[in-house]
Amino acid sequence: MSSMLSFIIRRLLILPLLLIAVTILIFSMLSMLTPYERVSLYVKDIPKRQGAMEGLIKKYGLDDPVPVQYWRWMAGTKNPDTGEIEGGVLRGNLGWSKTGKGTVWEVIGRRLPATAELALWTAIPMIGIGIYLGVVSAVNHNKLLDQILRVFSIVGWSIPVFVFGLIVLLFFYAKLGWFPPGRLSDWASQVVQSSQFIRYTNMNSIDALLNGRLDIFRDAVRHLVLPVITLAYLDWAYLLRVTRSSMLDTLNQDYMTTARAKGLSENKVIRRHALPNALIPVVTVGALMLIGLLNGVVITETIFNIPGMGSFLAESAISLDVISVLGITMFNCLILLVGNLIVDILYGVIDPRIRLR
Amino acid sequence: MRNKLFVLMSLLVMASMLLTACGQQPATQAAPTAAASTAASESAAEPTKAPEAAAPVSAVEFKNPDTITYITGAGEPETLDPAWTYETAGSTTELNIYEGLTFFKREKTDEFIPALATDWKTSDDGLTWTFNIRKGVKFHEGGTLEPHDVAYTAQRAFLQGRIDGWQWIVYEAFYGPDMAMAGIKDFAAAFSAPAGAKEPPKFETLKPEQLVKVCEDVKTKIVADDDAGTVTYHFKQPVPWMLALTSQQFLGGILDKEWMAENGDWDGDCKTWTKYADPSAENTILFKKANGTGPYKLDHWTPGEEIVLTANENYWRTEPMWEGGPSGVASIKRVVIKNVDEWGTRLSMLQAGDADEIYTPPQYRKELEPFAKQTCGTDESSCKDDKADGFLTYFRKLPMPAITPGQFNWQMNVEGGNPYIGSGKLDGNGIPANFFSDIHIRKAFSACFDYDAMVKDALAGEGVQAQGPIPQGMMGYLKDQAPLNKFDTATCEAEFKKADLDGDGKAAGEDDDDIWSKGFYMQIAYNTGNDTRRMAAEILKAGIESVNPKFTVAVLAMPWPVLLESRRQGKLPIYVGGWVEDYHDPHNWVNPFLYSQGAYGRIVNMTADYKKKYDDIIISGAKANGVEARTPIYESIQKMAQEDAVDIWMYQQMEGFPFQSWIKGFYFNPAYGNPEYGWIYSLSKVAPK
Amino acid sequence: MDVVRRLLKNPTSLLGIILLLGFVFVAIAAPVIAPPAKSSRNVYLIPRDGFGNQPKPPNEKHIMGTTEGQYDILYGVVWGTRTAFRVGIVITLITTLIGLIIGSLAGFYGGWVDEVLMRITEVFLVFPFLLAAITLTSVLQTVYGRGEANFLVVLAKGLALLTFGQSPAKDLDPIQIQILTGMLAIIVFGWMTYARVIRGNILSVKEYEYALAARLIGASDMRILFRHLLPNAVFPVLVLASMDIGSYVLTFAALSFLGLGAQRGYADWGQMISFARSWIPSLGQYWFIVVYPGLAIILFVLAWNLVGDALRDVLDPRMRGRGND
Amino acid sequence: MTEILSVQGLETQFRTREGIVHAVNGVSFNLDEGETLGIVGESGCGKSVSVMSMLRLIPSPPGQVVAGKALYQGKDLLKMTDDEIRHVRGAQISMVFQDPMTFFNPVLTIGKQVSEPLEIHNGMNKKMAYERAAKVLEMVGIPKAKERLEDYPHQFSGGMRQRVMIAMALITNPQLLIADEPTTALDVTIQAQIVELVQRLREELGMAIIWITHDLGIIAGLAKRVAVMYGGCIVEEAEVKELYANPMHPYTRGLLGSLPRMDESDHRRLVSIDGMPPILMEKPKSCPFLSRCTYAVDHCKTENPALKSLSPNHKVACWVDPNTGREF
Amino acid sequence: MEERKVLLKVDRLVKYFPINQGFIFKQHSGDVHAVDDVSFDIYAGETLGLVGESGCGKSTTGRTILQLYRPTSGHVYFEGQDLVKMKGETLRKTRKKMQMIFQDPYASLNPRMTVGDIISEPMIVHNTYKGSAMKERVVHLLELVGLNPAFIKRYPHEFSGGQRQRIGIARALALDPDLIICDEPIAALDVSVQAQVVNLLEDLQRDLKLTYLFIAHDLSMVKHISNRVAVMYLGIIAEKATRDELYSHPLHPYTKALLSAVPIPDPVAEEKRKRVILEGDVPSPVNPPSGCRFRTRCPIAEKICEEARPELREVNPGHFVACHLVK
Repeated sequence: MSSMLSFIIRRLLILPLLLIAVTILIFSMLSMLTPYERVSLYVKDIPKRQGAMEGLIKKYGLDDPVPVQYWRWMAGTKNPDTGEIEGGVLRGNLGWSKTGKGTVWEVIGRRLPATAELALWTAIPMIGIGIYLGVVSAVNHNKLLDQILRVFSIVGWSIPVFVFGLIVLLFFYAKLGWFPPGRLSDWASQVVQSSQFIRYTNMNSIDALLNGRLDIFRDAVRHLVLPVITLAYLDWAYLLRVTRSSMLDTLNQDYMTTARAKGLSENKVIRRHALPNALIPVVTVGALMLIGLLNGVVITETIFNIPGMGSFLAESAISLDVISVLGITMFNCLILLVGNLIVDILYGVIDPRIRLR
Repeated sequence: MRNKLFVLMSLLVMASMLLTACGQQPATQAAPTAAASTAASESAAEPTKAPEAAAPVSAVEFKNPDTITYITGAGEPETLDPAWTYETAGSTTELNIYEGLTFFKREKTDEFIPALATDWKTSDDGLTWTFNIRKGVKFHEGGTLEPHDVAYTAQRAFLQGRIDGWQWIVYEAFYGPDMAMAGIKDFAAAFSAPAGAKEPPKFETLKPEQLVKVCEDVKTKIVADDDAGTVTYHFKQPVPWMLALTSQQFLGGILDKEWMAENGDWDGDCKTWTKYADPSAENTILFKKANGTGPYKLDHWTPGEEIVLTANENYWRTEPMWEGGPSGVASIKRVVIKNVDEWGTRLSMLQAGDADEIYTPPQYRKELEPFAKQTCGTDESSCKDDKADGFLTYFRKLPMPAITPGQFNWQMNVEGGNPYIGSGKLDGNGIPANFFSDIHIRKAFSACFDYDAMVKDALAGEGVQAQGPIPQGMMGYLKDQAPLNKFDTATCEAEFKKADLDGDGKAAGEDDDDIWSKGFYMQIAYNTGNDTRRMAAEILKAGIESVNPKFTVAVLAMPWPVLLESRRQGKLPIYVGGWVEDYHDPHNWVNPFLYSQGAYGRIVNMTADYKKKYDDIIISGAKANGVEARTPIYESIQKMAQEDAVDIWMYQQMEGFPFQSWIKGFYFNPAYGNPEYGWIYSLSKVAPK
Repeated sequence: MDVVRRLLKNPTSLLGIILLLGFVFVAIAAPVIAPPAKSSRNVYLIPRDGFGNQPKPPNEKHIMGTTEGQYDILYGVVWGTRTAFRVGIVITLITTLIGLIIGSLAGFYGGWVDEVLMRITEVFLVFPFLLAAITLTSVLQTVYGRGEANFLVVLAKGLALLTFGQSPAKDLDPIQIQILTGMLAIIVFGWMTYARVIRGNILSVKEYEYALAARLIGASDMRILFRHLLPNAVFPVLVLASMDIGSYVLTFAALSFLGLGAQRGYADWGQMISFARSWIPSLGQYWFIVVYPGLAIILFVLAWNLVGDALRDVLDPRMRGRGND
Repeated sequence: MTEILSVQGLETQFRTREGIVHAVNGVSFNLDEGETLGIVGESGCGKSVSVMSMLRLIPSPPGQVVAGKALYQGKDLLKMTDDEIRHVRGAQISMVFQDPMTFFNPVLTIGKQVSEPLEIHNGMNKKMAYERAAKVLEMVGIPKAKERLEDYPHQFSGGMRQRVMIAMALITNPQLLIADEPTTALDVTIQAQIVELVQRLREELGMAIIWITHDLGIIAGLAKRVAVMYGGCIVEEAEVKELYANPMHPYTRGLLGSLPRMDESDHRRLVSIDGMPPILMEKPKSCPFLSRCTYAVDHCKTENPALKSLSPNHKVACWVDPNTGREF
Repeated sequence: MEERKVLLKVDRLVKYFPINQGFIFKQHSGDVHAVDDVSFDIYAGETLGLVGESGCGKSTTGRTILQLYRPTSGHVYFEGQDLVKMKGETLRKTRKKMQMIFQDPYASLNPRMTVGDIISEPMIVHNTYKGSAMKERVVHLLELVGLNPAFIKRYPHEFSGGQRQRIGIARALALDPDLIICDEPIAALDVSVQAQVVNLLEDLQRDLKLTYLFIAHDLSMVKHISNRVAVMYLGIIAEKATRDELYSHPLHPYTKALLSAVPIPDPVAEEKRKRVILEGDVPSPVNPPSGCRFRTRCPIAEKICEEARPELREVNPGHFVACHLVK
């Protein structure tokens, strides 16, 4: 266990270094832009008077050398009036997001619950269906069912999210009117914002349950159905493949013969001996996919008009909002890295070969 | 059993999703104020009716009787501070929260009714305006309106003067056109410049006493007399559009001085004003807070999601604003303004009854025709019945004072290379830098633009060809005259042949070395996503390429920063850019387009003789007092601008607002910014029978 | 070739191959199926029939109808096939090449070279891919839009040479630049998997005795790397890459959908589908604007996936029937 | 002695991409209670497949038993229902496999894996099964067996793992233990440990053993009877001493001759069998050893010789008497 | 004993493989003591058998001799020159004279090269033969190892294990080496094929005057082929003697146990044998036991075995043993 611990500590120590490298990479990416291009974020329209752009560049220090800007972002700035240091990543302040109209942390606080809720609800069908069908497919290897599922998953994998999302929206909302886009109906968002409703997590469906409001829960879930289907469909296709190949791998292992030679029924052979082994890589992949959902939500959130992290990042990236991109990417990387770490630890926990090395 | 568990869980989720799909939310869900108890929710959540598959269009459900939901698509406010706001999303929202001294009389943009002022008078020279301030008006947060609040508001806005804000309008009014700077720091520097100095000092070098002096001087321009109950403004030049300024945030949007100071904003002290000068949007206390006197209070603004306003239960107005106009507390209690960028989503929400009005760019307006129960003009009196099974009251062809020209760059910048003009020479692979200095080229371009196609296809018929810089209905517009430049390829060809770009005195038609035989190549750029700009460029390209196969125009999508920067550097040969008025006066049209320091005029960069000609006449128009004196000046500007083909005067846009037919009381006033929600006070929501 | 024979025997991969051949045919025969106007300066700009906004259903003049802006859908779908092939194959080639270089250097030399290269790879890897691509695309479009000459232009010219066969002596076509920026962004954030896989493979192949044998007979480092290690390490990566051609086309389409890929009116499927965004509620009426390009992209990606999937199965010894004893 | 197992005419095929491989072609043998039979052959000769076929452990597809009987205590294993044969496997016939690493499930504890047959066949509860497992593990020489029940396979050394495997096979007191190359992956000193262990256990428990190996050395000291397989057939079967003293099949002779012996004092040139074992893509019509045989006559090309008795304890499948060089 | 030419002298060869662990920067936390102070000579024309169980370091010894692994310390003299001190081109040139035959005939041939390429590569690299001469030599080598020269264009996977091993031998012979290190060359082969390869090796030695270091775990085969035999245990040499001496009078308790564990393919002989069964497993080479490496399993270990490491001593002429208790 001590090697595990040292592994974790090593990863934790490396984490800030990686983050700094990541931010430097983004910063150098963005330093390809001239101050005049960068200032366009502050100028939504043609400047009305002469010198406006130059004034703004000076005001936001965009003409400073890039390392100076980077350092300012890292260490913060000194307020000439109060003498206090404001902002600075090193002081835990990710800066002000022009796109999100709040500090980056505020924006994360505001936007993350929607994405997290989406991810949460996506995980259940994605993992459930994906793994189940993957197992079914592998057990029936090369039989008709396997072929059908395989083709189905390849087809699923070949459909662009935005085409799938558009079709789903067309059918279930525009045509049938079952599931609306957005996060909540107006009446429900009024309730949610009222003082009677305690917002524990800001994830509406969960808060609704915690508050005992089934009607709100129902409304929240109604809004989640379509994006969840869109997100999950693409991922279960992938998970199916991973599970299938992992399961096939396991089924080809020698210890399956041992189990059969012991007189175990085929059912038990698969359940007791094959699944625990086959699921180890699947758990990893599944967890990484969950983390990777942040990636997948960009388009889904755009299509379904969900104010989450994904749509926010797309917005700020397109409008070249340096601080927002930096802050959110940094946060994403943090999640990714911590997530990876957790997956690694998880891997160690579920696989005794690693845990007890 | 692990796999079964997964399946069970996922089935459960699926089942719950399907179940919820069938449960329509109750039509009359308790408002938050109605102390919704958890026990009541069970029954409330019962489905009221099963959903109809593919519901007919007429069966749009009536939802939320007290709430009006707007789905905009043009972005959300940058701030809710009236002194900072210089874009329509913010100013329109503020119009419902804050009030000025006057207000537009219903649909009129040049007639005003008293608001926070009871009456006013102006001196004969038009330089001094005095307003009597209404008594007994309470701010949302409880303060009482006094004259010093009005003066404070204007002084604060003046001194806040953020870069690229609207303050140049008041700088010009109080200190003359030369002082119409981009921001307060530039203003202060110019103000403190010793007489005769060529370069103003840097703001950073100004001494504290100089800074105090700026503030004190401003205070002499805007003077409140609490005892007399008046506020007086002293201008440098006549400001015929004064009442338009006091009706909007520019000199309106009255704040409570005491409340502002309590909340940490400027307290009116001339020693500290620089602390509050040129702030970032988020650094003023009014960024996400509001305390006005208007019919609506700001409930909350969650950036990226929604702005919610609630009715001001203590609204001061007891008399109808005009005959049949609204009075008392607002009829609609709650306003939700959401920004949705996707047109498709917006339309879906309208069809589902989740939206009461959606932002509809011109190219999509035809889409809504099948749903129009009534089609109307500028107000309900003009409504005509349309589709019987429709559900919209569809206000269309509303003339916005918004003109979009294709602006030539008469003298292009070629320093450091200019990718837009190819070789930069008259060799068929580019155009020379002074291409558009030749009036025949400008005229040829103006004749090669298919105005009708633009209006018909790009604007879906929602517009008219522009006559010149001054829009329809405005002083200076040449009534009963068709625009001078028409789409006519023959004229276009003839003008091209008349040009003489190599300056050898021979017209291009007879010159082997000139434009007609050499041909040219140029690029017209638009910022990605801007559909009208793109369409205009494409139509121009089609027209020009049709007269001579040697002419090539490439239409390019550019990221906004590139476009902005190229424009600043004066590299773009043609820039398609529209203007929406700040205040309703022809000066606000000729200034930006034609004045050599105007927002667009700077880039048009006319040759010196033209610059002088236009600058002189524009200043004379602004200085003249009275409609009679001014009208002929503007009419001649309008005529000159066409004759000189300064720009391609492309089109004047029209608006279209699809309201659910249960929304009543809408009229069109273009001065509201986004007129569909500029004055929600006048609207009501009436359940369909 | 045994592999080809087995691919042809498998019904799913056969379907994939037939589809691919179909697309190849369409790409080659594009000038015949959808002849461009004589005067058109760039055949990839879809010809349009007016400027109207409303899509028009299929008719005699436009077999697949016209989309928003009256772009001919048939033309776009047909010429879009070329774009898809170009984008997919060029991105795959370059990313694989980068991965190959970095992975083999790291795997072969080990030590600090490996450490440094793999840390760099890790840094790139922690970016969420699509987000990074969006950011870089918007930055690059801005930089290229400036029209200044710098090393990025050289880069783009190289890419243009590969993608469009355009001579580096010519100036960059601004219309192509938008395609190139999207591709560049995908390339910059797309090579890491290959690098890792190659490195892993090299490390394992390095342990094979034939690598030792090669050192023993006195072969130089380069000879060992190129003759013994790479040929054996690269093959699984090529299979991986063949499947990725499809997914790169998808990613590029996603960029186009977000308005960052191909320019409006360019024959690119993703760009064409992005028109559908505005017509969701009336998609029932305007089905053709999403169905044709959508089908094209789905079938294209499907074809690569089917072939790649089958290829993997064929080449994966695990999947072979277990021998006797 | 009563016969507990009688395999008759077993044939097994595998469908592969290259075609059908005839892995086992009519294998017959029998086994008495408590007897140890050695099956010897090179890789690919079908020795493992034969016993796996018998227990129906051949992965199907691609494998398929196409003919033959395998009578275990008079009942045909090949005709039993799935349920019936499950109660034979692990309970009455147990197996020990070659590679003690890969044949253990890496994520289950030893205790669970060893006690599992008891749970299935004897319906024992976990606690009792674990107690018994500890006892058996002790019996096979695992020190501190009780403490190690919660350990995982990878925490054991190779030799220990093989002991555990044997314990797992023996925990149900089977009548027959099939050991499929159980010592091939082990070092000589460990191999000796295991051989000794099995010999001891055989004496204590009295089960019959089929020991499959390619090592003629091991089988010499272990088995009572030896069957030599080649090309999917048994080519010679005899009492162990008889076989080594008087090998009658040219293959057996070659095999014995190719082995250097440590107890030889003089250096001799090893007998080498040229060529390589066949891959049987069709059922052999000639003798499968034909191409490598130095004694071959024309008859060998036309007919695959059947196993025939030369004496009560010696059978051979060959047309030629290698001592005389002539056909029998 | 007659004076013979020492072709290869291995002098106190040590090879540790470091184990790196640590936080950000990996730190050296221990070593695998794969080869720990091994010395022996190989005389020209003889075969030295190096025998031991898996993990005892015999393969590492072979590879370290050839500088495939750089030794931690010690020297390897080939024809009097120290390989350890050589680098780059000189090493490359010298190594030409020493080749290796590998254990796994499937892993030792590059699957993407034809037989002809594989065999000719050494000649290309060292530029010893060119053009048709090279082609002729490839044919000659193929014939020499008993392969049909028609196979020259085929790929390794088209051959059986025995044939592949012959290809490996042909490659090793391509540079006319003096010394061939045979690293378990028959371990992966079937019994009937093993004899083929061993016979071939013997024939080649005779015809080409080769010297072999024959590494194997199969004691019978080592006995068959070697002139002298060294027994390795856990990185050290436990005993070293001529073949007959070692097999008939083993002195080291480990050698005794090892020899007694090898089964003899003769049931009559087997019945009579008395076995020394060793307890337990080979300890980990990361933390080898102090003193005598074998003491943890040694049936006769005493206190001194724990305290001092026994040196390899010559107890009889040419018979070396590393054991305190052997007099």
